Formats: sequence, C-alpha cells, structure tokens
Amino acid sequence: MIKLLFFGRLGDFAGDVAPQIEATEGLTPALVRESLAADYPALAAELSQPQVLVSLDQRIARWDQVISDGAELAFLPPVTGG
Amino acid sequence: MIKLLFFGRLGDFAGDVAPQIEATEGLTPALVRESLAADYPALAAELSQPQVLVSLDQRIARWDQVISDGAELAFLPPVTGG
Amino acid sequence: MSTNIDIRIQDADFDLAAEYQQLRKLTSAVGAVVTFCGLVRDLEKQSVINSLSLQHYPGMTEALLQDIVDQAEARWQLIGVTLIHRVGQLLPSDQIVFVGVASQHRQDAFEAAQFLMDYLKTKATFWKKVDQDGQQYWVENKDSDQLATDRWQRDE
Amino acid sequence: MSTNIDIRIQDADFDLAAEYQQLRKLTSAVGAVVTFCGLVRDLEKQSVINSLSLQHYPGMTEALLQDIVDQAEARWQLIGVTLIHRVGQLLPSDQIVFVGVASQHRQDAFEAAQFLMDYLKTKATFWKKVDQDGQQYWVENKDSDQLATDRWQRDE
Repeated sequence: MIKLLFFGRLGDFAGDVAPQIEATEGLTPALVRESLAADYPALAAELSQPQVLVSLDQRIARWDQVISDGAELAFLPPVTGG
Repeated sequence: MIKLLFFGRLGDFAGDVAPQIEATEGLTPALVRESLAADYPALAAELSQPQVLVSLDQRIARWDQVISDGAELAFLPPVTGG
Repeated sequence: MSTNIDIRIQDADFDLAAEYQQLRKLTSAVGAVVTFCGLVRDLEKQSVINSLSLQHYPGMTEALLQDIVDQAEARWQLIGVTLIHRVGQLLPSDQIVFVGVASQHRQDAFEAAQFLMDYLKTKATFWKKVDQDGQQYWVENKDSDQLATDRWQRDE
Repeated sequence: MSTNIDIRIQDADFDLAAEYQQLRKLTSAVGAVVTFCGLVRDLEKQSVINSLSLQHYPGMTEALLQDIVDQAEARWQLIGVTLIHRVGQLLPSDQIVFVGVASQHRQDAFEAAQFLMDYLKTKATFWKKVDQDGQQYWVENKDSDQLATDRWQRDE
C-alpha cells in the first residue's frame, strides 16, 4: 500500500480521497495524479500546477520516480511558513 | 581660547598638555599639531598618523580648517566601539 | 568546531529572553548574538485578519530544518543556532518564528540568521491559512521570498 | 512615516527582553524584529583579558549615532530603531552594544541592523582600552570593520 498526503490548499480539494492506494508495478507520482483525475478533476488540476512538488518518504522526489510498496507519497504546494 | 581634547591612545601621550590654548588669527588643527611638536614630540608624531581625524565643535573637520575663537578641537584616533 | 543546534516545532509560545540567554552562555567566545522574531501581522491583502493557522509536515519539516542549519554551519563560523517555528492557531501580533545565532564575530551571526530565514520561508514544509471576516484561505507564497533564497545560491 | 528612534549611551547594563518588547509593541504592523547584542569576548590577541574600559566623546557620539540612524531610516522602511552603547568598565561576557530594529518585512530589519552595526563600529566615537595581565592598552581597529562599512557605500 502507498500512503497519500495532501498539504495546504491541496488538502481542501482532497476531502474524501482514500488515504492509501494499492502499490502497482512502475507506479509514479505522475501516474497517481492521473488516476485521481477521473473522480477528483479539481484536485488533479491543482496537482498539475507547475509549483506543486512531490515527496516520497519525506524527501523531495521527481514526478516520474517509481514508488516502492509501503512508501509515503505527499503532494506539497508552495510553502508559506516563517 | 580654544579647548583641546585628545581621545583614546592619544590621551596617553597628551598627559599634561594645557586643556586650552590661545586663539590666534588663521589657526588650524595642523598648526596646533605643529605647535605641540616642540614640547610633546611623541604626541605630535601620534597626531601625524594618517588615520587620526580632527573635529571642530564635534563635527569632523579638515586639518587646514580655520579655528574660530571659543571652538572645541578634538583629536580622534580610529574608533573601536561596538 | 561543533555548533550547538536547537531546533523546535511547537504549539507553545517562546521566550526571546530565555533563548537569548541560552545562546549567550554557550561559551565565553561568544561575541555576537543575532535574533530574529517573526510576528503575525494584522493585515493580509489590505484587510484585518482574525487568526492564522499553521500546518506542517511532521517528520519532513524537522529533517528540512536540520538540513538548512547544516548548510549554515558549513558556510559560517557559528557557535550556536536556535530555530523555533510555531504551528497551530495564532493571533495577530503573536510570535511565529524565532531564529537565534551566536558567533564570535557579528558578520557570521547576521548572515547566517538571514540565510536561515530565507531558506525557512522557501524550503520548510509549513503552510499558513488565514481566517479573515469568517472566510478561510491559504496564503500564497511571495516571489520576493524565492528571490531572497536565490541570492544565496548565486553566491556559491 | 515616522520611525520610533531610541538612542542611549549608558554605564548601566540593558535588558534584551525589555528592549524587544518595546519594539514589538510599537504598532500592530510590526512583522519582524531583529536584535543584535555584542558581548565582551574573553580573548584579545590570543590572551585572556581581565576587563575592558570604554571611553567616548560625549555630545559628538550622540550626534553621530543620530546621523547613523537617520541614514538607516532613509534607506529602509523601519517602524522602530533602538541603539544602546555602554561605556565605562566592562568584564568578559558583559553586554556592550544593542541594536534592535522593527519593521513590517524582515529584509528591512536585517539590513538596517547590519548597516547600523557596521557604521557604529567605524564612525561612532568610542574607544576601547583592554586590561590584560596588569597591562593596559588601547584596542586597534580592524580593517574588516572598515570593509564592512565600505560595502554600504558601494550600494549607493
């Protein structure tokens, strides 16, 4: 299973998205985003904004990076702390 | 009369220099320094260091600036506060 | 040389005086202490805000802050670094972030503190939500913050 | 815009917490407070010092500090500036100088505080005498301080 997290404004669009998804061979953050587009078009549009980053197991990752089973995938809008 | 002040290390060399001198026509800080050279050669040498500044009535002045009667003339080595 | 590092993410407020004393007393070589405190401003988009709520990514935030401090430690001669960021609900004028740096010479403390704030603003996983006249919205990040961070990369 | 300016030359110690609170509470627009504290270091020329004594030029010093703060006020958007410099006898680890700046945005506070310290170190009429192993001597100024000040002039 892969754990999904949506932070900041992305969380508002991800209301009832399942917190975990099945791990499949060759899955990437970009493919996860694609798979969300059918049921959550607004969320998928937000995730496609160029400034949105992804992290795998709490490290910034590429959109085409292969996700291992058990990983934690997070979608991160631009940060606004400080 | 002109009031004389020596700060920092210059004070150590100016031990018994008179705190006031007569105001004369066309007197400048450079001339005051020259007049000190006879009795206080070590002080005059210190005053000739290029980094020593002079002030007249608490404003940085030129060495060739004419001193008015009643003025306060101070000799300032490089500052070391902060 | 090992720098004394103290990184905290907390709901609770912090006490500048206590943080300063901790930095100041680290060693007798401390000659300069620079502190930065960020406060919640009362205005956002020219309108008064009611409150601010801060979310972060637990685990990842701590790792990023440690990384930011490691970078500062590699660039400047530092005796101590304290970094505190609050999360949760905050009101206007509340303290939100603290950066404190102790060093022998002032330039190191000044530059490291500024560097830490610039990086924290653009790299650390915090997100602010504003409550304004009953409406809630997420704050958008400012280009000026990204530019401030870019400056340090040009120096490298 | 009028900046709240507080300049003091005093024998007495100062309290960072009180100075910070004064700056922080100036207006509800304050978003950033930067403080710098300079401490007496225990070493001078690789040897332990017993004490430090600070002389200044009363009258001229106050005028120079006011001029330094006026320059900062003209260059940055500042809400408040506090500048305290101690004179008289000081011991290692004693606080010697305080600069505090409050502003809306952090860059103004950081840059103004650094500018004020650089100028104070090279323009303000203070002189330090060190007591080291029974010997007293005047501290010589550092080229690095002059270079730090020159940097602001190049920006103009």
